Amino acid sequence: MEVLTVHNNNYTVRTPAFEGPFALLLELIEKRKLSVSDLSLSQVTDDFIQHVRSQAAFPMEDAAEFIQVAATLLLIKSRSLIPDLELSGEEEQDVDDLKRRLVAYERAREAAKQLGRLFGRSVMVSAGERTPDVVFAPSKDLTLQGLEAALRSALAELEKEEQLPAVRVKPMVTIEEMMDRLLERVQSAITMSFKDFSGDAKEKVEVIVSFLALLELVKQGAVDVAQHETFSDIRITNTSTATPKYG
Amino acid sequence: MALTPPALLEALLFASGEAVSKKRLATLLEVTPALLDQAADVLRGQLAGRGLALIETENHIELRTAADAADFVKKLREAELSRDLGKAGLETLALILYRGSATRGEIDWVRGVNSSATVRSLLLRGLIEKTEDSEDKRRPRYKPTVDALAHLGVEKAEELPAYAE
Amino acid sequence: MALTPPALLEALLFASGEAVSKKRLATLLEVTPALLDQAADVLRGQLAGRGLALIETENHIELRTAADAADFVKKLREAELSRDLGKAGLETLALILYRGSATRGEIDWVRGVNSSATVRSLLLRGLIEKTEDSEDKRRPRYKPTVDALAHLGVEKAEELPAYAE
Repeated sequence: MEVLTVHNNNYTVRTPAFEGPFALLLELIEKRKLSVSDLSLSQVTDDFIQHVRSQAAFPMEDAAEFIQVAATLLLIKSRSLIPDLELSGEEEQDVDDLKRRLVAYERAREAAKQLGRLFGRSVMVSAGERTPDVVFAPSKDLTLQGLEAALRSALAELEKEEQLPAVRVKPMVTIEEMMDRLLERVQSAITMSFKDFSGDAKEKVEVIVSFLALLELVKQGAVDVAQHETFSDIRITNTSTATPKYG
Repeated sequence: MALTPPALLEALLFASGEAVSKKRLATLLEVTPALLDQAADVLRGQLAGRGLALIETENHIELRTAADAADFVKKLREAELSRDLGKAGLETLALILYRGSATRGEIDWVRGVNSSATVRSLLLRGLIEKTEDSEDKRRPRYKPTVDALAHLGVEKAEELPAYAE
Repeated sequence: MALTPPALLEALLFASGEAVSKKRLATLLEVTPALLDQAADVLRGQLAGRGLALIETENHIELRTAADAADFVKKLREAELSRDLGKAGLETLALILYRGSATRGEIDWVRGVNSSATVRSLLLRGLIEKTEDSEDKRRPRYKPTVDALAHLGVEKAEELPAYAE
């Protein structure tokens, strides 16, 4: 699908490599010859975020979807790195939801491939048009009032249709807060876990430090992405970047 | 699965909707005139007791509804003509009336759905008629018929209430 | 000679030239919905190996040319050649076909992107239609049309490959 992005008053048509977050995620998982699971999802988290960050400009709506998926991936990865991190009921549901959606999308994508092979190949056509014998036949409901009402409702419907996207973006107001919260949570969970570190502590600390740095990058990335289109309902606040403290 | 010549003949006649010359049919089916006659005979036999019938003149063949189904087909036509226009019909007619004329594409765009069946029914009922688009002759424009305007009690589309949109 | 219900059904479908609702057909033929389904099944059997086929969705039936006649029919009706749907269109159509129906919310949930433009383009092409959701009337449900099946060359959604969820 082509996406039209407005940038510096110039229109540029760009074809993104992935139409949505699920297409990207599945591709990353399949590249590693894995199937959808907590393990595979936490393994592709870094790559996914890299991809999201490397996209120069998103239409706002797509960005919102990508970031939401990124946040859930980070939850999964956090849990795999920090056993003490207990997810809330809502977070558990986000994780569960993401997995179910991915599996459903995988199936839809496969079905689409099969339909693509069939579509238009052997079209079954309708009966040929005969020159019709026109008989003037108005109906009971054919009145000026009826016509006016029908026109009004058609135009109202059209207007509603055109306004839909703006309405849908609203829930994304809290993306940034979400990232902040996640960062805080992971930090505190790590402080707890340090006590338990044994021989291979050094290695583990390195993993976690880079992970926290990644979280921070994503947080900045989210703000960065959100600023590309300012007409939407998204509130953009520039955070004073809170550097995570370790130990 | 490869279809037999009689089956292919049936499909072609159905898709055409009118009488087709035997010469053209033979060309389309890539058979000799003799084989075409043979296929037509087989098809006629298959259609016995069915809802369709083959009408054959010296040079043309046509697929029609069977004569024995005439009463039901008449009922269908009457039902088609006496039905309410409904939301789809009223919307489409209103758009054509208020714009003076409209193409299928314009109607579809405003309604957000494919309007071919609705336009067809309005045509059959003599409420709209096809005219040539001045810009693109292959694309018909639809305008209200004089009968439709008379029925609504307006002499010109401009007299319609709320004519300004 | 009195025709059988399957033959009358065939005549009506041919005369109508478009998708007809099963409810209307039952009324026209003066039979119960169960008998109509039975007549449709018999007709489908009679059409096997012939040039015509019966396409059936949840609520509509239409008589069309058989998929196997497509190569020959194409010569007559070039206009039927269809543009490709694209990945987004195919995914969305697949969801609607394999589930029988879907709401915008359900489609977005699976695809992870806003599908409003894709749904609108499928509506404009007449491959899906809006119907009322029985639970929430303000939320439309989208269903596949006869034309969607016709473009895929199948008589029923169940015939699509890997139809199972």
